[in-house]
Amino acid sequence: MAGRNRLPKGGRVDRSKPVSIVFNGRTLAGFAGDTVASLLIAHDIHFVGRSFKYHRPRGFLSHGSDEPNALLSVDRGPGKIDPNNRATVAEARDGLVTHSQNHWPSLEFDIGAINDVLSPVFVAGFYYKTFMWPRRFWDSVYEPKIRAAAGLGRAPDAPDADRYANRHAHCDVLVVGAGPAGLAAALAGSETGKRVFLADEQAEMGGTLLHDLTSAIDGKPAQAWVAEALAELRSRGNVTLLPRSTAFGYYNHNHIALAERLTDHLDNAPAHLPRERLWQVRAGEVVLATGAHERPLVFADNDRPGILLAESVRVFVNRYAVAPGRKVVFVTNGASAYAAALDAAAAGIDVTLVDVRPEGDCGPELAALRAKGATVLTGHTVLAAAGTRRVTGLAVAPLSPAGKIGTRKTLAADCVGMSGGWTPSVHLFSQSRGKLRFDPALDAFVPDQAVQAQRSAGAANGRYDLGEILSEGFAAGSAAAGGDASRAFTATPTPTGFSPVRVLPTDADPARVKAFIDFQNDVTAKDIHLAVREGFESVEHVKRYTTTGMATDQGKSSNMNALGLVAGILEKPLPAVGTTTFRPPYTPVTFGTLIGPSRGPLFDPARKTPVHGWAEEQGARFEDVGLWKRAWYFPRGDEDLHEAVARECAAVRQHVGIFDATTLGKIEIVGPDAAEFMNRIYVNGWLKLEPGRCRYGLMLKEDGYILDDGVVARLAVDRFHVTTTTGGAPRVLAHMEDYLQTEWPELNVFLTSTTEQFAVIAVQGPKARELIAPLVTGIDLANDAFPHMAVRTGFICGVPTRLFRVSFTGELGFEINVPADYGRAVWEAIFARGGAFGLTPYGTETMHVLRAERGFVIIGQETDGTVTPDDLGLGGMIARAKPDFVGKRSLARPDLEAPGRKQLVGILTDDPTLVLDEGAQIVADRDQPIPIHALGHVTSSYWSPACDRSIALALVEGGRERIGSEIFVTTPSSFTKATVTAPAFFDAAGERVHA
Amino acid sequence: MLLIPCPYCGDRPEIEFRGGGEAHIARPSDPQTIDDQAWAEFLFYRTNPKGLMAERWNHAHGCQRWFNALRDTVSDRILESYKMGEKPIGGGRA
Amino acid sequence: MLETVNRVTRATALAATASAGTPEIAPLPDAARFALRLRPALASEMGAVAGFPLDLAINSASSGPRRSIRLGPDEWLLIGDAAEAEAIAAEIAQAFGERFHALVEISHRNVGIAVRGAHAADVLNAGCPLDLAAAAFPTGFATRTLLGKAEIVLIREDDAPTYRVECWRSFAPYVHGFLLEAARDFDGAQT
Amino acid sequence: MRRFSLKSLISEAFNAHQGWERQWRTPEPKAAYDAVIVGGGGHGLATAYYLAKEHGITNIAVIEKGWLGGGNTGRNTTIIRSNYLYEESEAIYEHAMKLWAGLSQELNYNVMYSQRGVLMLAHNSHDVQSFKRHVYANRLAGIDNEWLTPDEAKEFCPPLNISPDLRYPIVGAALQRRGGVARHDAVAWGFARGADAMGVDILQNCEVTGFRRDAGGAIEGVETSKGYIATRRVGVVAAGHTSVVMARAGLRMPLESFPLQALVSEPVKPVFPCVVMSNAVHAYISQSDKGELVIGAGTDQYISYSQQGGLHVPIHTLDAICELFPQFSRMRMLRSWGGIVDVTPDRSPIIGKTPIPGLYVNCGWGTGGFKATPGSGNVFAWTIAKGEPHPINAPFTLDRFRTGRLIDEAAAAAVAH
Repeated sequence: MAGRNRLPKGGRVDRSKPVSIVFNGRTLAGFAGDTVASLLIAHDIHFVGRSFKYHRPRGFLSHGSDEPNALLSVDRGPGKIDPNNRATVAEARDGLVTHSQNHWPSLEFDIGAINDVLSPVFVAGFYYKTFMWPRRFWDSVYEPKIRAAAGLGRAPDAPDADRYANRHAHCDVLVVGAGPAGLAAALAGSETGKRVFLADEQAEMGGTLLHDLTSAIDGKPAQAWVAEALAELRSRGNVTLLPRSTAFGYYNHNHIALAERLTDHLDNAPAHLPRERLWQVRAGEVVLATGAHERPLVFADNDRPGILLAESVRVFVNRYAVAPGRKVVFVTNGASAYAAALDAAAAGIDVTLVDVRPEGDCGPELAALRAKGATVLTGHTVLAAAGTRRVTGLAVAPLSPAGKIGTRKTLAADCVGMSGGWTPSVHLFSQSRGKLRFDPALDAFVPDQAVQAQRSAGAANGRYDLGEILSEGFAAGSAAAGGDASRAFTATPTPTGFSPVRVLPTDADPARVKAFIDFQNDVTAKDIHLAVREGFESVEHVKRYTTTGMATDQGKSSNMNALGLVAGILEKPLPAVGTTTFRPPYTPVTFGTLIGPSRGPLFDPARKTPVHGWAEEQGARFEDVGLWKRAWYFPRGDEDLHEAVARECAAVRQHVGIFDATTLGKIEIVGPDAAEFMNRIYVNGWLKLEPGRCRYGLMLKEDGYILDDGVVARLAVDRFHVTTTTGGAPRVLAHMEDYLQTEWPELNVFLTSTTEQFAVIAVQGPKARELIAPLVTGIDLANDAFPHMAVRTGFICGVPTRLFRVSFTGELGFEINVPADYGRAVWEAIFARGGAFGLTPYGTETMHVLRAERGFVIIGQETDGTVTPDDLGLGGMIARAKPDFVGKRSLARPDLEAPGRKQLVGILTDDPTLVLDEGAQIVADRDQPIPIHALGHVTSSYWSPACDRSIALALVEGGRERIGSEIFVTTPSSFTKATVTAPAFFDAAGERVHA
Repeated sequence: MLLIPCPYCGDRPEIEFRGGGEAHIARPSDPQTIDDQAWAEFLFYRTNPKGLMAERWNHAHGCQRWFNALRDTVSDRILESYKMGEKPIGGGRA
Repeated sequence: MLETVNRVTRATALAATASAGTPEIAPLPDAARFALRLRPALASEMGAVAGFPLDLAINSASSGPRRSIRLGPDEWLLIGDAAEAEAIAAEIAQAFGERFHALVEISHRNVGIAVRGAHAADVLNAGCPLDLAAAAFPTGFATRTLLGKAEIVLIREDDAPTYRVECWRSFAPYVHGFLLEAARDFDGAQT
Repeated sequence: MRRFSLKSLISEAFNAHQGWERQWRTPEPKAAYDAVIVGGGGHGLATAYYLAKEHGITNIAVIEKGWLGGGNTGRNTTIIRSNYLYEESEAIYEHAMKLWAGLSQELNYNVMYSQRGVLMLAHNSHDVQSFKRHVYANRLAGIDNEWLTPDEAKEFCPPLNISPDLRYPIVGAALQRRGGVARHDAVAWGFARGADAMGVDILQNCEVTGFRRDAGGAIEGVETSKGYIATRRVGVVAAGHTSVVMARAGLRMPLESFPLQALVSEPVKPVFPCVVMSNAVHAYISQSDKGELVIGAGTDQYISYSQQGGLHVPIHTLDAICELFPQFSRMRMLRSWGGIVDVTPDRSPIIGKTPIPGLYVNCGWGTGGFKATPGSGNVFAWTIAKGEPHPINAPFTLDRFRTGRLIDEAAAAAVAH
């Protein structure tokens, strides 16, 4: 059974496609084309939710995306549950499961409703005035209660099972809104072949024409005209139609974001389809044809279920063929509600209309409605609504021209359609930073100056007559496409008479009744009065103090009523109290839509080296370094980190180890001025470095602090192979390019990143030479022919290589650069020979330990952006004779030369088995009162197999003078005593590398 | 997202670019000869104007060239862009 | 010679299998690649080098076995046959002689992926912010840009259309995965 | 000033709340004041409050171009914490933290300071080293900050995804239990109400257009859109517009102003118990008392006074939020906005004298100023009252950019404010 309020005929629902949905456990039948709202109304269900603060029963206010009350939780299956869906937007599809929200234990009986009784206390901002005693009670007692009461629906608790898509798109003309103005604009804009996008938030295009049964355009019924217009647009290859697509954000330089809904409305959505797609459109021109929103009227208990906007009653009757009530009273201050009343009467609904305007101010619509036999009370006001869970009637009274209220009478009603006039939907215009202008006749803000390439048309621009709307839309579309075509449409005239009234006159004490301004947030007229009384005079203040306009409808139904009321209280013209600035999004957008595919493996690229797969097969554990995954250590059996690292370290010191150094940044610096460029970028000198030799280089930021370091090889007079830290690679190249292009364009040098051209295999340890010798051709590996810090080119395993003899471990070592695709094969060839030499793969942790034993620093670990070369004891590297290099001047600033700077030292704990925490703080005396001044901190700390004890590096104030002295270091529970030493613990003379 | 006119590649989306802050702050030719305050002003002090601003951009994910642009920091409208070493014509783009 | 006799085998970053769907997403075979940098004046003077055109407009690509893509005023990406890498390097060095230029081999730095057929532009536009319509991005147009969170070089090679996506080696799995994910929108779509 | 209390609230309930007074006056400017504060945000109002309360200087005007509290005070994500690295920073943020603890009672205005804990996630070994450095440094300063294992972090914040399969798995966390959030508007209103009650004139919709200086170059007054106001002491607390105001005094500043974006979700029932920050993936999230998830995004990369950034900035943050909390992918963004933040080269504020006698400045709070509001106003009031910095703000001079004695929390910690 399709519901007792389903009208026997008419509407745009597909009666041949029955669907059924579940609401609070009840299965209800409807038709394809229904929204959840129209389907519920068909079954005479209006009471569908509880308000935010007072938990008052609420029904539908509107028929669209401005709905503040009817928010349901929707269950589309596992991982597809989400709260706060507007019943007036959600399309009914077979098997859809919905629940009402914000009540306990049930919608009908809700404990929270006590708030409505206590509402005299819970006025605007009451929480600022109390809950302050006792002091600790706020977050332990009061706040949890307030939070539990607030919050509407429940957040999903399972990962989202849907997928989402993203699309960047460009067009010449983007038309937002496919009502009469938008359709006309799209027709005109696409005539000359320009790329036109037409987007509309609704499932069906046509806007208000979809529920207009009486107007004709160019002699055709409105809906026939819509069908023809859409057919015409579809036939044009240069037009893209985007239904179910809400333009929610208007950003700089005509960048507009749309959310397209693709599957929520489908009975069986194909698995491959995304649920929603974010369109990021860059438009040459934009036409905003976003229509207007009808305003509620403000009177006592105007929030009762069954009280809707007048136009919404018309939409439910005409478009969805459901009767929101059988006895409907319309209340209005203008002509538009008469059309709704006429259509309702035509559908066989008992209609009464109450017009606040005196008889004389009403237009021909009055006679037209009376002619249909409907009762029309002009010059009447509404004093209050009756009923709690459903409106049962309206108390009305005559209003004398002097404003005197006559004797009240009650009109029985099971539905009320109210109309307080119209508010052009200027949200997107305002987001685009367009300036608004107040139009007193319309009693509304309308677009004034556009700031971006954009124009508004139709109701969004304050035009309410159908013919004018169509002509304006057409002209706007043509102009947006660079033309100047205009077209006059013959359309049925639209009665637009209207006299502004917001708060209906009443004889009740306004301070004691609840006349709602913001329905969802339970902001009443008296709350606004209170805010103004307390000195909150700007709209922004009133908004923040009362929370009016801050609900999920973003104030679409409440802003103008709030503004008008504040202006009225202050007796200022409405524009003087300002308008609230509109922020994206126009309607709420799921996070999923915004992030699109950026989840799981596509959240962030995971960079892996050519050897990564091999390391995985060996059971390596990996760590994140920037975007890279690096092999951290290679556990054998059930070794933990420390056991594995101890074994790996010993292997390198005694035999030989193999390490994947591919992630180090590499930059090829080529040109006759290459050495001069190096001289200006690095602190050291490069002119004298001979081809075939390597040098450790250090570079500063202009502020004098260390930026990065690395070994640099001079391959030829005009060619350097620079290496950087793994994380620093992009930063360093950008730094170099900046100086080259903007400061020294005269230098004949070019920079190219070769980081990923090469796989880099470090072979380190006493047996390194023996291990690789047979695989290497074209290079004499003999110690004197190929000394430490030299580079040679030749072949390994038949593959061209740049072979570096360098060491970051303190052992004899080579770094084998081969073209990346050969990396794994060369690695495996070396590994295959390794057995006899005790070859052991090692990871970054072992690398860190080995270099720390030698006192080699790691930029980003020993340094933190506030460290100079001298702080690290590397002052000697600075070629002071050079007239200038990046950062040189800053090194001469007072504080960088001041005594007592933190300097790199070694730390040996009295207890050799104790491994300090990296980041542990160092103090002179553990027994000082708090706050204790820290001399510095531990930058690196490990168990050293070579020293058979713990070692640490640290930055300590005046550290070099403190060598030999005692200090204290923080431990998780306390302090421990330690001695300051030189920052090298093994082979301090550095002889082993020359083996 | 801004639409930035690269002098080499034409209008491109902002995410292809890296901002470089205020333009035309020349690095002193002989930094060693200027005092600490003057050096500090070169390093750190900025006009940070509310209104028209000449700023540096690098088309990092495009041609990778540095260039300058004139932008209004209130409307964010970009009037023109020009190559390193060039001067703005000050007219603004059509 | 030894180098060829003992040479170990290459392992590319992506398996060579193309996707079945529309558009087709196919990792491309190895190629010889070079980054060539030189002053614009010299480029116009030379016109071409070793069969690689140099006097192209910025953001355009040549066709043929030896293709150059001009990515900026002084930057060219050269793509040739993988087997010719050493020959190309030698020819170019010879052609320039002492004249200032920078040639750096990046054959292994980059990975190529073809995106071909209906909806190819739509799939790319899932992550590429540029206007890929033929009017704005015609065949022969090429530029460095972004695909999601990865930098790519994008070349439109023909009107199928076929696009060539070049990215750095370690980004290839991300770029390939991104394209496959975006292509799911068109599973079963009419071609 | 009529005191707020449950008693007064209930008695007014029976009086239909007709008896409440204005929370602050709307006075006409006087010809002269003992001190003028330029900027009616939280820091400026707090400065005026403490000048009156602790230094007896009540003949003060707070000059605000727009509406009080309408700038960054009402646009931030309200995170409050004091677990900074350097002793200078620890001192000023902890000073603020101690004032926060009693602020509602001090102001007789419930600012809803909620010590629900601030949890900073570590995703790699660099984070671990950096956060432990903070934990130990804070211990020496007597500031609470503890190191948690991933399991302990999950226990403290159940929605957290600590799976090792995350792109950047959570390897630990630092927790400051006293950290939390507060109701930003109430802070501005509370200080305004308190200052007003002691006689401070709050001049809204009044813009400073220039400065007058005497023969000696010292400040003798300010030109405003409501006329000239004589005063020998001016404190500029104009956040993102500091460069603009200081330019009218002929001073350039080491500042750049960027749009900082934030957003909230639709309100839902309590689901998120604390504040979580993850600098590595750029995510800052908490849940307001109203039920909205409050999410801090990043700054745009260009200088702008437009309070409007690009959509890609919040998207970047939401990527990370949904990676850490995949169940939030179906939540909806309700509102997004931008504020203009003034950023110094070392990301630390400038609080103190300027080269112009009588002109003081309090700026450069960047993305983290809200948490310092009471402490900042308190020491700035001292500085203006005594003509010399309080020991706590003494290190935060303008001169540090000449000497190089920077307080670089960002460089040192890689932790956003």
